[in-house]
Amino acid sequence: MMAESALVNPSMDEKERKTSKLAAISKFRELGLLAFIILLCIFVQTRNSSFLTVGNLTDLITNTAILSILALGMMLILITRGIDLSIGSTLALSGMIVAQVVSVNQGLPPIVAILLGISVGIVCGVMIGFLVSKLGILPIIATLAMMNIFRGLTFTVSDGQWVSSYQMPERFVSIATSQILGVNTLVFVAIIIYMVAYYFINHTTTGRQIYAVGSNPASAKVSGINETKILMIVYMIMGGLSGLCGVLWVSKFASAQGDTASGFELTVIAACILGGVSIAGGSGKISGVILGAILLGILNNALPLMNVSPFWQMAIQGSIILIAVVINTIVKRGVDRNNLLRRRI
Amino acid sequence: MSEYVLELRGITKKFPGVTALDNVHFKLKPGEIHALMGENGAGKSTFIKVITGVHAPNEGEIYLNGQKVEFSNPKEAQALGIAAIYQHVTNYPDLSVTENIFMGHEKVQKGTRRLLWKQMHQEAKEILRSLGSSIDPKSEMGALSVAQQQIVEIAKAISTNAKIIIMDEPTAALTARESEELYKIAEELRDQGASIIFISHRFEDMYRLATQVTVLRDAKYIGSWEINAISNDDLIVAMVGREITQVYPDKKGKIGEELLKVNGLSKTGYFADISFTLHRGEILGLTGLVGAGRTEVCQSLFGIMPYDKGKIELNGKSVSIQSPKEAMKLGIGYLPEDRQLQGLVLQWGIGRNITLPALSSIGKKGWLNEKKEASIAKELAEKVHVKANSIFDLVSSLSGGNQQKVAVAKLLTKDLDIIILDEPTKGVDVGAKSAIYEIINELAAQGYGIIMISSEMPEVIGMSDRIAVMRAGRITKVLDRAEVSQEVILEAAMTDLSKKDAG
Amino acid sequence: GGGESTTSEPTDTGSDDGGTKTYAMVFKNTGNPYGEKMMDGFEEAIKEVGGGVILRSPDQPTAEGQIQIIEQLITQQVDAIAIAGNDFDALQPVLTKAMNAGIQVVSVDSAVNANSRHVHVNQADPERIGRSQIQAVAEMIDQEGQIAVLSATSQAANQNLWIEWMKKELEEPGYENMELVKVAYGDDLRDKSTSEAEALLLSYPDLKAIIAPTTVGIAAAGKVLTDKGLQGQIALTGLGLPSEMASYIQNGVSPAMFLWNPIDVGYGAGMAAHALVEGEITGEVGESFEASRLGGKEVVEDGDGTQIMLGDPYRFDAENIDEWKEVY
Amino acid sequence: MEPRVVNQNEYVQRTLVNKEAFSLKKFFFQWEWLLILVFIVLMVINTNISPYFLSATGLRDATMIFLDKAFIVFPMVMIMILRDIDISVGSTVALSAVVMATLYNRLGVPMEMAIVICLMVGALCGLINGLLIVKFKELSAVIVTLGTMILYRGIAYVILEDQASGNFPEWFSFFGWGSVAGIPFILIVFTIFAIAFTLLLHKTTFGRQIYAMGNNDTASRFSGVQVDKVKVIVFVLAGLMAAITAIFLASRMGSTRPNVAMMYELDVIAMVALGGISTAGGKGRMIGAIIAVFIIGYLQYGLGLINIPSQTMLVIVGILLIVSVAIPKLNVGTKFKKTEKRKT
Ligand SMILES: Nc1ncnc2c1ncn2[C@@H]1O[C@H](COP(=O)(O)OP(=O)(O)OP(=O)(O)O)[C@@H](O)[C@H]1O
Ligand SMILES: Nc1ncnc2c1ncn2[C@@H]1O[C@H](COP(=O)(O)OP(=O)(O)OP(=O)(O)O)[C@@H](O)[C@H]1O
Ligand SMILES: [Mg+2]
Ligand SMILES: [Mg+2]
Repeated sequence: MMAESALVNPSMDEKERKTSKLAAISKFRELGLLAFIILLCIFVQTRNSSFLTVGNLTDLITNTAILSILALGMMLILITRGIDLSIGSTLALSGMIVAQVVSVNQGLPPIVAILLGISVGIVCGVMIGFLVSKLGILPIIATLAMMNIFRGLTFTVSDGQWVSSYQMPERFVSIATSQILGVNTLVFVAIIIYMVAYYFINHTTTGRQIYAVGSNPASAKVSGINETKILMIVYMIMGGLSGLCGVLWVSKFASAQGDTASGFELTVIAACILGGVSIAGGSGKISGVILGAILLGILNNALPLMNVSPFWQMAIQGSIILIAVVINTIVKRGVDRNNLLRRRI
Repeated sequence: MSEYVLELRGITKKFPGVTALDNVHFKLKPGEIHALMGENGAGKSTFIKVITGVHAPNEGEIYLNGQKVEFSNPKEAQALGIAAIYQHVTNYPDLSVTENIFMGHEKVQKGTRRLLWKQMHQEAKEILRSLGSSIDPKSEMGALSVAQQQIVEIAKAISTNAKIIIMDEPTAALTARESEELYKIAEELRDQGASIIFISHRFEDMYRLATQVTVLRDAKYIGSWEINAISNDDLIVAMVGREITQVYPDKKGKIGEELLKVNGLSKTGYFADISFTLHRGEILGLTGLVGAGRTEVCQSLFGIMPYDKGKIELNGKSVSIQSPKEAMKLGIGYLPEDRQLQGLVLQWGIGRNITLPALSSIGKKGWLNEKKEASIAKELAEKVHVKANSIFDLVSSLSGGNQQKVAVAKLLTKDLDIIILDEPTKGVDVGAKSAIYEIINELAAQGYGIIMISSEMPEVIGMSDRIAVMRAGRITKVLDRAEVSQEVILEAAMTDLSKKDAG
Repeated sequence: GGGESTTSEPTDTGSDDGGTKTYAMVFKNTGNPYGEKMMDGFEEAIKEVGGGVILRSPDQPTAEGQIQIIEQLITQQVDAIAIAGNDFDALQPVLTKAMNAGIQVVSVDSAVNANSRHVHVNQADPERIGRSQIQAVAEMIDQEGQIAVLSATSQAANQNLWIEWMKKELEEPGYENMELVKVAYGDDLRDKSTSEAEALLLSYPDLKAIIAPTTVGIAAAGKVLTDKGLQGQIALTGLGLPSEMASYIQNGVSPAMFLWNPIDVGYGAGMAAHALVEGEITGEVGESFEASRLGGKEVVEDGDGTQIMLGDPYRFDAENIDEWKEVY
Repeated sequence: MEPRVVNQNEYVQRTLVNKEAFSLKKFFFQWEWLLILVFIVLMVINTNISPYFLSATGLRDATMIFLDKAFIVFPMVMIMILRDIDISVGSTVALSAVVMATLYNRLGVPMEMAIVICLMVGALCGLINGLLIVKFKELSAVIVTLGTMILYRGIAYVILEDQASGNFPEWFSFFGWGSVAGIPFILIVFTIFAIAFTLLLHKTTFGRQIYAMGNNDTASRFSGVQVDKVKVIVFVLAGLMAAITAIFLASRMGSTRPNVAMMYELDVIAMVALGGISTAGGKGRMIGAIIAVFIIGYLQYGLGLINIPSQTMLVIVGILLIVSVAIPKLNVGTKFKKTEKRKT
């Protein structure tokens, strides 16, 4: 019927099935990224054979856990066409507050500390959510301002002091070093969050509405989606995750400082971008974000291992980010071109 | 029980600075297809949005089956069985077809609120099949053609099991044949007991489908008639508030020497082997089904979408066109299909829009000459009869037809030989339509060569000197005015010329 | 105490006429406990001698930020500025301007070049700092095995200088079986220092000791060694804050480490600034002044310029860490 | 020649007004007036809280300090009107400064030549950004400049490792410290650029095309605007102005390192946003950003004079930014919002 019936020819069914397989592969947009990661791993391994050892991979994954958790929250925000530059500061603020609380309340159960951190983060997130969704301030401006404010508050709260490991109870520090079911707690937390997020994003109405709002805000409105609520939710989630990561960070390094994670937001955004999340909103997948975070994790882990001059590390990192996104685009274009070639004219 | 499924009384809707609806009445019977007509900006779409709960009216009451209702958001209207296909495509390009169909009324498991993907995909497939379409429900919406997206919109309305279905200009993007399919679907829905409100600027749609027509003009309710109880002329008077004597003006100009010769133009995946000629003073109609590639051919000529193969000769000289700027230098102008996205800077005034293509020729050495600019803009805006007070009026405040006139005026700033018009009357009301036809004829008489893309058969036949028909990326036939009829064109649009192994 | 607030009301104008003098201290960046302690010491000294105190630091450890602050201090016509420089050379123009405006300039902790200051207050002799760390590490690993350095960045030239002296010490007899295999840079960032420390362990499986002459680096390395359960196998020493290192000294990861007392450093800088303002010294070699509780101090040569040496680095170990961890 | 659209007698030939009516209301309800008001209030408060604020040299010297990054504000205004963003400018400053210093100190290139090359490096950085952005449209400017931000600074580290490089000739310090007839040289240069960029944005075809693209990129392309060319030029300008910042910064510090100008991009973006240029594109004027430069500059200077801790300063600047962008969104500011729309 209609336009397509004119385009359909009898043998289409069979052809369609063949092309749909190809299409399914090309739909896995992170393919280029995955290939890139594998090649990179092989290369690093030839330079330092201790790279692919259990011990190092454990370190790698543990060190990437926080980045990957934050990247997940950032993905949701990018999907709604927003951006959050304040997460480094939120993380520092929540980490500092929690560290101070546990240092005077040595008996505080770790889970309470974690909940406290998450609450601090959520409060920060709600403030940003309010500015963005209710006042309609552009996310980049609102979060730029809040980045300054939260950072300033962190310094004020800490009064210039650090909270050191001896002030933290063993139970608190061991949040990051203990294991659950044989996996490091950080990694475990990341896995749980990813599982919950996967369910949330793919199997709940709210999750899909996040995509809808980003994909086409105007039609989201006529579909009866409450955009304000959705924006509030994503910034709250981001805040909560940042708060959680603040606790994990402080526990992992057993020290809380005012300048914790300053500039980390850019690394997180880079992970999302590498993972194929579109800044223009509407698209982004969990699998991509994981790969993006892992690629950055590998770089952080491998560059010191390869005995690369410290002065070259940054340039290499920048080049790899650029090359990876450019290759990803070229691969996507190739797929599109292929599709065009297959069209009947 | 009331005799009407839906009744609206004294609806008034005000936007800052505009009264979009002023005391409007409307009554819809069960199982009725009711046409809603009116000029651009009459308030039709706003009226629909009031019914569907997108806008809350400032005054007035809505009765559903005799029961008074108030919607605070679209979801509530949806829950009561009202579904709409909106005028401007309102889909989610990044999401799957299934999600587009079920957005806002997803199927969820009781208790856990988990989305039931399997059921939704299955049901989406069934609805699409019932519409005679084989679109894969898992494919991405943005990858579909406009016509396919329209089908999904209809599927969406059906999926809600709505008792009242509203279609706001669903045929604007469809060809005659596709429209016919849509009519059948509408009738089927009606036979199943749904009531349909149908908005269109095409009289053929109304006569084919509707039994009742309500007319709005300038935000006001003009009247409601049985379709057989009102003559065409009276209907036009009701809509426009004046009489339109002749829709297609007589040709005044003479056809002159050959201007453009296109030979074997091809672009992988879009079109192949396009050849035709265009003469001074000639109007060449380019028609075919949506997706035939007419837009792409013309955009190639205009340098937007560079071609792979082929030759373009202008005034006997072979040229290569790589960018719109080059095309304009060579004397080719293009009126884009989507005036809001491609044609105009909506946030700007009329004047600035008109002079944008010609800035360099207005100023000196890159400096703007705002005085000269304003006078040129005024002259051209008057030439195409834009209805406004000043050239500083924002384009976004104009009605669709007037916006289109501004877009046409942009073409007149340059010394052009060839003007390509892509669907120049799409979504434009009768009054503005004949004004645009008049302008086109005027231009041809002045010696421009004109290529006019159109999906409306009567328009192509009424306006063109020759008609090229495209089908799936190729020109199947070039017809002279004398030999033209709807049937001949349709036949050409359906012939399959492509090689079996193409691709 | 509120790190950066003005504690005494800034004096009225023109303090040249014998009224209360105003002394300013500019640290590298805000939110650094080491700096806060130093400023506490500075304030203590000025309170003792009488005068107004202004304590400032930029929010980022950059020379740009310090320049801005110094400009503001010049406008306020303070009498002396003590600065821990973020850059050896970059502050020269603005500090010269300050000195031309009659302000006494003391650099402290992290020096600025000789043209930008009247005198430098050196917490400890770089040679002593470098050598004692090698001596300590040699003792911990019985003069045998591979060692690595985990540094910050080398902008504040002191890090590099210490590492130079470490290398010189290693050339002395007795260290034939010790080998410095790598100098890694953790940029004074927690996460980066951690990755670098992990990479050291992985790349040099036979590594016996890590020297981290930077507070962030040594704490990060202490945490990595603790988490990997390597106490007793790989020794850690360097320069660290007792509060940050207390856990790792107590658990044996770091048998000992060094630092000077930042309170004393700030105090000394305050006293030196006062001596300059009062004209007791002018920053020439051979001059001396009474630094109150630190005793008599002498101005000695330091390359092109002059400095006041405060003493040897202090050694922290399991014996004494408990009394210091609360202090700074 | 009268078109016969309808019954002749029904048709009214309209004449359009082509002179913009002067509206007192519109004139006064402009964002820039609000900024000027803020500026005046700020100056009054500053004068009252610090006896030094209006001192002979204070205001002048403060200008010298905060104006360096302000050079980047000009092209950033254009970039943000284009609905793009450039977060690599701080790194471009570092790279061009480092190249200049290295050429002079290590390779013996004359300083004049090194300055010229510094400008070329800056422009080249901008060119690379611009080309990547227009060639890979899918990527968007945020992504491209995020990558080059890391890359450019990385290259600066490769060149100079962790060293500082200084020892510039005596005359070079004039850029950062010199004055002509009591007016700081940097202020003179800033004023010249301010005028040049204001004219470029508001009085030329090029500027008009920038606004067109910011409002509707596609329609601009269909209107024959060479969108790619315009965009590349704007990014090259950003690189060039970053290099100029590099020269002034290196001159004021007498040396340079790979980590100078950290986070400048954020300061610059904050100034542009305060100036009323929306990152949503198409709106705002150069003058607003210029006033915003002075507001933020003197605010920080005034707070510094009363020795406000820098963490409090962060909070105050953050709140100022939020309040200023929130005002037009609130009801009290609807008038501002409306007139703002029409302005180009
Ligand atoms: N959200 C809005 N804000 C302000 N004005 C609006 C809004 N929506 C519609 N209008 C105005 O209300 C009037 C009626 O618009 P509407 O879209 O209902 O017309 P229409 O009859 O559907 O026209 P068309 O045939 O061109 O689709 C127009 O003047 C329009 O500019
Ligand atoms: N053979 C084909 N297979 C799949 N998609 C096609 C094919 N030919 C064209 N398309 C796509 O279909 C869409 C519709 O094309 P488009 O509407 O531009 O055609 P058109 O002939 O110009 O129609 P209109 O006159 O309505 O503009 C385009 O996105 C085009 O790329
Ligand atoms: Mg409408
Ligand atoms: Mg088309």
